[in-house]
Amino acid sequence: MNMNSTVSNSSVSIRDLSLNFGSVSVLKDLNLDINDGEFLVLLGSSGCGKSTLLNCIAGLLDASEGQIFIKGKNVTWEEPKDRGIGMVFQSYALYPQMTVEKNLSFGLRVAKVPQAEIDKRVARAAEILQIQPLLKRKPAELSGGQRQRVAIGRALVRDVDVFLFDEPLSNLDAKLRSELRVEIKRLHQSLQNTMIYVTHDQIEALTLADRIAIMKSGIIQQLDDPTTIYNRPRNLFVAGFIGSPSMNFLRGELVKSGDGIAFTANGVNFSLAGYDANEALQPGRKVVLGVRPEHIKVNENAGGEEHDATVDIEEPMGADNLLWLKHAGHTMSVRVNGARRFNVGAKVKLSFDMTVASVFDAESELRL
Amino acid sequence: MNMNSTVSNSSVSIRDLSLNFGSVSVLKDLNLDINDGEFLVLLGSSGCGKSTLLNCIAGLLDASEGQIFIKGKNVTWEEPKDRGIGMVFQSYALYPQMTVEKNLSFGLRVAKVPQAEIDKRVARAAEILQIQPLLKRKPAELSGGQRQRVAIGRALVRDVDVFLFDEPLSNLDAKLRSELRVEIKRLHQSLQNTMIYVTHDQIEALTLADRIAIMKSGIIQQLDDPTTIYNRPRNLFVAGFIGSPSMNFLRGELVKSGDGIAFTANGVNFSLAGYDANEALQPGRKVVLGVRPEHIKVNENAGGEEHDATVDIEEPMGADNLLWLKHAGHTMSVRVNGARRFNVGAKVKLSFDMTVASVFDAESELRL
Amino acid sequence: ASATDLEVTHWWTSGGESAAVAELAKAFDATGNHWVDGAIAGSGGTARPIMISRITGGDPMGATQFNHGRQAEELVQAGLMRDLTDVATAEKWKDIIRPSSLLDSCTIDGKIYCAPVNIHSWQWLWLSNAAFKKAGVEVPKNWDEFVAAAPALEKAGILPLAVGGQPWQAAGAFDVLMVAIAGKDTFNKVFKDKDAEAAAGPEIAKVFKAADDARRMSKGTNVQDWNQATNLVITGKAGGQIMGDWAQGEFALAGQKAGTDYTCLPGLGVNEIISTGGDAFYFPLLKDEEKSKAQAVLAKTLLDPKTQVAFNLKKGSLPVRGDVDLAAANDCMKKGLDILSKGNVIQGTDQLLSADSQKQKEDLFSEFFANPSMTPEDAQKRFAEIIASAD
Amino acid sequence: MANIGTLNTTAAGIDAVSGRLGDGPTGPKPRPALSPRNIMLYGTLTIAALYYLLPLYVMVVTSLKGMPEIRLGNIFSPPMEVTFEPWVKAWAEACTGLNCDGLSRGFWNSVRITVPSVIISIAIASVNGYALANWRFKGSELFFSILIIGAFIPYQVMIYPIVIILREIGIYGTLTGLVIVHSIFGMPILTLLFRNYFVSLPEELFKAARVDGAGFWQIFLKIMLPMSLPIFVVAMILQVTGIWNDFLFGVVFTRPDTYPMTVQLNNIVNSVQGVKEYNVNMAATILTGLVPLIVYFVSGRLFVRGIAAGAVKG
Amino acid sequence: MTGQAQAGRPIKLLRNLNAKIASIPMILTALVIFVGGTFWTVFYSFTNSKLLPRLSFVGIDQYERLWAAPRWVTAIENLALYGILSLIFSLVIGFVLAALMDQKIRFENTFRTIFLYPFALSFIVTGLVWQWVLNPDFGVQSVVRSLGWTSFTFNPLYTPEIVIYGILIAALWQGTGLVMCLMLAGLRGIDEDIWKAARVDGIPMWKTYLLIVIPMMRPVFITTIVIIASGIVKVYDLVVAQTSGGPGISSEVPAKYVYDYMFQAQNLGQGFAASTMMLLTVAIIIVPWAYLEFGGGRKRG
Ligand SMILES: Nc1ncnc2c1ncn2[C@@H]1O[C@H](COP(=O)(O)OP(=O)(O)OP(=O)(O)O)[C@@H](O)[C@H]1O
Ligand SMILES: Nc1ncnc2c1ncn2[C@@H]1O[C@H](COP(=O)(O)OP(=O)(O)OP(=O)(O)O)[C@@H](O)[C@H]1O
Ligand SMILES: [Mg+2]
Ligand SMILES: [Mg+2]
Repeated sequence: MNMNSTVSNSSVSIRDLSLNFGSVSVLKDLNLDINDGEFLVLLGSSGCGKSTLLNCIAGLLDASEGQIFIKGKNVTWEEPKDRGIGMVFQSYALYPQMTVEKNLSFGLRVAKVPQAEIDKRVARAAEILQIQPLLKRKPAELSGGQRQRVAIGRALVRDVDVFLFDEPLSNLDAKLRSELRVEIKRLHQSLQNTMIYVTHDQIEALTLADRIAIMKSGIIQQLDDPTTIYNRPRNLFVAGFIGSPSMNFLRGELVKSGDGIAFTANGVNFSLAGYDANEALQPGRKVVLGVRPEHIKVNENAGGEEHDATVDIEEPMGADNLLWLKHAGHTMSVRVNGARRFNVGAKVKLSFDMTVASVFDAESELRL
Repeated sequence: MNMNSTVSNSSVSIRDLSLNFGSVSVLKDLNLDINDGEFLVLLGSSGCGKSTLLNCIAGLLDASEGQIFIKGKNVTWEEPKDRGIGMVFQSYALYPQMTVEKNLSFGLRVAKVPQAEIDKRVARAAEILQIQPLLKRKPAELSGGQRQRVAIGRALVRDVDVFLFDEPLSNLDAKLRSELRVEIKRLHQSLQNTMIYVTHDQIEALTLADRIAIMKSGIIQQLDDPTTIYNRPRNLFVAGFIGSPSMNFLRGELVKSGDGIAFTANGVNFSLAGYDANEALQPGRKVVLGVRPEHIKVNENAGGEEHDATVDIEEPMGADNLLWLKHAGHTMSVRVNGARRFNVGAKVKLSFDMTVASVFDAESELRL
Repeated sequence: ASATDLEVTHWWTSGGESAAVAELAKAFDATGNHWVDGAIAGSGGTARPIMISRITGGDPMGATQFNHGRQAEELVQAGLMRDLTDVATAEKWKDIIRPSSLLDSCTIDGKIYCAPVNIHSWQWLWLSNAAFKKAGVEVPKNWDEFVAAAPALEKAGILPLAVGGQPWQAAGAFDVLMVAIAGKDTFNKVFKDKDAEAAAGPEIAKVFKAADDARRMSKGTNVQDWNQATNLVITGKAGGQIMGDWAQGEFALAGQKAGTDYTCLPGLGVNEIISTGGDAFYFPLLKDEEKSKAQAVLAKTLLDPKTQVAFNLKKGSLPVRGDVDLAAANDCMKKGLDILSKGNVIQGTDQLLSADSQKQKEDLFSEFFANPSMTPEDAQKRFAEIIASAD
Repeated sequence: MANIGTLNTTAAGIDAVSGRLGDGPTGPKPRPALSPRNIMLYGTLTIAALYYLLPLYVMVVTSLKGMPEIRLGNIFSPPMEVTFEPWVKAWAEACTGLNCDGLSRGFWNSVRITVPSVIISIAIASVNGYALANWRFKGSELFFSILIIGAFIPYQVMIYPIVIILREIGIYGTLTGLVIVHSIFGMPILTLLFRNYFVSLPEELFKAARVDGAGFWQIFLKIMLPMSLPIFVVAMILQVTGIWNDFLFGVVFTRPDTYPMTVQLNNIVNSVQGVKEYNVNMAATILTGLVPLIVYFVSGRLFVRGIAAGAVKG
Repeated sequence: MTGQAQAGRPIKLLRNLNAKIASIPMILTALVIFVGGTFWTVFYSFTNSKLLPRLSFVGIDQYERLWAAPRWVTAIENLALYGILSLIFSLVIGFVLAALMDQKIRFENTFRTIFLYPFALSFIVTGLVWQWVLNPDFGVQSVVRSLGWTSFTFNPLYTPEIVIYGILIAALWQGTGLVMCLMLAGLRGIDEDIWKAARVDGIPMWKTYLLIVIPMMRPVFITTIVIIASGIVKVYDLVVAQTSGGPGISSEVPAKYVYDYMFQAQNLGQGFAASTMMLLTVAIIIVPWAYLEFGGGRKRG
């Protein structure tokens, strides 16, 4: 067999994949290894090439360069049906004139699977997804969530190794989306298949993923587990992309302060005490300091440094309250408990938790 | 003039408004008074009649019954342009063949306003919205956010009393949405116009509104300020609709417990100590207890009652961590700090904050 | 008189016909007026509806061709046509027009509504001398000889009888066969008296038998227009054609000489009787005084002896007045004049039958000629039905 | 958060493996230009294209031959001696009755008929479609349904009543009358197209314009028209071809001095002077079809787009 | 309730006035021409009007005569045969061409132009051209014979049994381009994801077309069928130009019967009766469609 040591322990491996549409290069020299049973989320803003990558894996698009391995087998030139993948689409892509049952079994019937086997598999998928009562209905008679479940079922009956999801929830409303999110998570826990899931919704990514690959213009910016991505973003892009409301960025430089290093911007110093300082933190270096809104405390003296600020706008969101503050020429967002209310214009004192802050090089934009 | 004491102090008043499409009744006997300078948000799920109501106010749909007053004047049969309203649409609805400047001035030119006046007003609107550099461009050359600003500008130049927004942000991506949300809030703070804003996004509603009207099937369920809506929902629908993740509901009944009243479900008792008890809380009454996910503490002994539960699913969302717990036959969602992580299957202890819980009658579904 | 434009519509568009019309136009223009030509191609069947809708639609032309007979009857009854009695009286048409049946066809309730311009007879068999020479048989002298010669022609790769695809040609050929084979009396009994019994009788059965022969002989005619069929005879690709005297114009135009290049057999050489149908001009009632005057001038011009000669020579038809000198006439034309003077004439079916019955007849015969599986007996039965309901 | 370090090694691992390709297929799947699929595909298309092109080829070739060559020959063989005489004859010399000025007269008549008919019928239908799409009133759908059903009524049924109506108004036989007739019979399909197209435009645009104070006509002229190029092109093509190619109305509702080109063509083709001059007929046929062909070739791409926008949504 | 007067409720007729004014041409056409004209024709079909319409009623005589006329029966049979065949072939050819064009081919524009250009030509032109191409003495038959196959016979226009196919060939040539265009637009409207889903499911291309895509294109097919059907009922110019109904009466069609009897035979009553029968045919096709299309759910206000 056509095995290779670098791919043998991965479920899906992508090697130096490039893809161009005409002269436009959409994927650039991409490498990715996805472990067996892993739930990998491809996250990125619209047009960054997520769907393109997924379609390459599925065999729906021809790569311009590079190879794709699934279960150790080089499938670069295989037909989609022979790759052992199942795919779930954003628009469901159910066959509208067939009943749910027919939708589920169509691929099997075409592949001439014996009827008894078809019935068994359909029954099993219907049970897993709890769509037994819907089997005789047509897609038009289903709600959005039910359609999505049938779409998943279509991949399920084919007993595939790898599930591919292309923004499966983005056509649904918020409530349904959070319900189905939980269901997909359960499904993964019980099936333990490899799943590759494309989304541009970071909540989905953070909650579902074992690992997240963050993409921008066809290049993977960071591939890590959600916690790492959230707390230790590799670069400015990832830091700004993940987290809502997004991280506050202050541009400034590093200075010496006492025995340690401090960050200074617009004449205000921030002690970096607690930041996992390393030798890259050199005084004089131009950097960007990133602090997440929930890591700033308002009027809660934590004993450390305090900064004066003024409330500019208050956005109550139920459980939380988002404050937009003016502080030494910056605008900063801070998240506080929903029960705490402030008046616009009120003066407040801020304290920063530098243990979970990030410092980025201003030029390379990489985390230091 | 055709004034009436019941409407004189409101900016917009709606009296007994009904609207049918053929035999389908979309709005039912609706009454609503909006104060001068108020920011009112109409919130409801898709198809509940929000846009229909807004179109009635704008004069784009003829009411089947009832009357509409704007600034005390009965405008039920006026043309849209004579109502003193401006409207901003979800799809921006910019005239594609006109430049931004022409888009802004179209209404004024139609009304034959002198050119000097037009220029002045366009300049002012462009300044407020900071779109001066875009005036010569066509809509196709603008980004989503810029288009939305131009759409607002179109209402701005017409110096109207009432701004109507129909889901102005729902075509934008999450990041831009939160930015523009803040801008609209600023705009309202500086203009102090009456604004009626339709959305199905509760975050928008909670952050922007002075008051929120929650609609369901053409009927206003509750009209109150955001805090009241969030903390004291009038009925089960509102309680479930507002809040993400949504409120946990436990079906059970009230029992006597010691000197107070307790709630019991599946054999487990919850003391209602701290709930603003009133005479409606009678033992034996079938009720639904609603507790928001952030009002349940996990393994943090608050001194009160404790309940045992098991972690079923964990959904890390960055700043927060959402736990789905199994507790005495119920599934319950609990929000904890993002830094706290749990293993699936772990046993935890829950304590409920009943001071901010809600109890609903099981039949009327009204809050007690 | 000041020049008045008068639009004249007609369907004379073939080579010989156009040349003939040009004579009429020339004569009319010579009176100081102006002939505006409104030719509509594609035979009367195409042109008549257009003419009629214009007249009934309130946009009448100055004058229009019709076959005289019953085609314009209702227009006259509806008061849309101009009464020409004044012109006719002044010009003494009653005296000069011959045979008088022509003027009778123009007369409705004692008033004259049309000006006949020529006499056309249908009853001619045109034969190509060259074709028979090639087949090595004598040029036939009558229908029966022609039928007998057919196999020889076929063997030589020549189509014996050319019948164009247009329905009126098949129907016309049948009428010709009827006069030739069943005779004048039977013809009149069937078409004049609408005697359905006679139509179903043995005399007519003989005619259908002959028509069956004609059908066999015409199999393989791949043309539509009558003059294309004539052209087959002219070029020797076909042995013969049953067609009216207007075919002569085509021979003349092709520079062929009667007797040497082609042979004409009136009454199919069996029964020398010819019909006296023909063309006439009708004049719609016009409001414009000037145009009305011009109409009178045109009517007069059409029957002018000089015009009659010039026109009919080109057209290959006979003049409507007996007092003109036709020295220039060719062999065939002389034969026709001869028969005419003997009084061996019948009226044309256009004069005897309504357009409706004519159409039904055309449908029947065009089907009969195209469809070999239709037996003569069936066809005769349907023919009798048409006659029974004819008016 | 103790395991961050270990997780990070996976991230670092990406860089390590890149550059190492496994064996086996790489890059795009080879697709030979002469694959059976391509041969089938392009073969079928080419054969179909030949079927569609053949008559045009025959027309052009025949029109360039002299009569002797036609009589001898094969209709598919290219002309041995190219002659433009048939074209000249068809355009300027062919006779119908006494008029020997070929198609040239009919051409200008057709222009005079087509231009106002196209403009007026499109103007009426676009306004109708707009009213139906955006300004529905009670009964508007009923009238529209009648109109659409009317599109299927054979013309012959209507001709007689229309002759009577035009006569009563007193415009029978005039250009005005013919323009009205063309507008009437063009109305159903054009109205349908325009209505479907305007329905497919965002309704919010219309609402925005109303809020801006624009009325029925202002919205139509200033907002809708500038956005409707594709559908106007479709309507234009349909009408130009339909009216230019019309024979029945041209023959019934005009007089000989205003005959359109198709009637002239029919006259020329059916005025056989001796033998049929096929070359002249073919030249005349091409000349008659030229205007709609040019209109179509110039704007064909928009036609397809407009059809997609206006017809398929039905 | 405020107890306030319904201030200034305008007169209903005047609301939306401009739209009503703008619709006058449509209303007039619909009522006067289409409804009025149709009723007029049906009404006079019960008279024995000859050259001019007149009110002398003869009951259903005209209809009895009509159905007894072999030519009418032939015309109806021809129409049925021509109609069914042209419907089937138009749809099949149009769809197949569209499906081929949808394979991301090169020269798509060229092919589309070639398939569509006959649509710009009139039926008169179409009829003349095909009369010429099918002419046995010059056209296909003679060409094939001259190549050596001397017994080759293909002479539809002068062979009564197959003349209708000769007309069909010309009609398909003229009309399938438009059908292809409609189908192509329909195909392009199908969600990309459906294709992908079918490929992932391993469904062969032809099965995807047959079992998934065609059923999804129902609305396009309906529109197309209605367009083709309306053209079929009206077919007239083509027959006139190509065969004039011949040989004999073997390519007659109802529209020609109507025209011939109204104008040539000067028997309006007969023509009106025939056109009423045509109307009836149209109604049988159209009414169910119109009901589905316009009578059912309203789309939007
Ligand atoms: N068939 C194509 N031809 C040319 N460019 C294409 C094609 N398909 C996609 N692209 C381009 O490739 C880029 C990546 O597209 P892709 O669909 O992968 O984005 P995505 O990340 O899935 O975005 P979204 O979140 O909007 O679905 C885009 O810029 C898009 O314009
Ligand atoms: N023109 C119409 N004809 C018939 N029903 C309509 C029409 N317009 C809207 N409706 C119906 O009225 C109801 C309310 O529609 P509306 O547009 O007001 O909803 P909405 O609350 O704005 O929803 P969304 O959030 O999706 O915009 C819906 O059920 C809709 O189907
Ligand atoms: Mg995508
Ligand atoms: Mg809405």
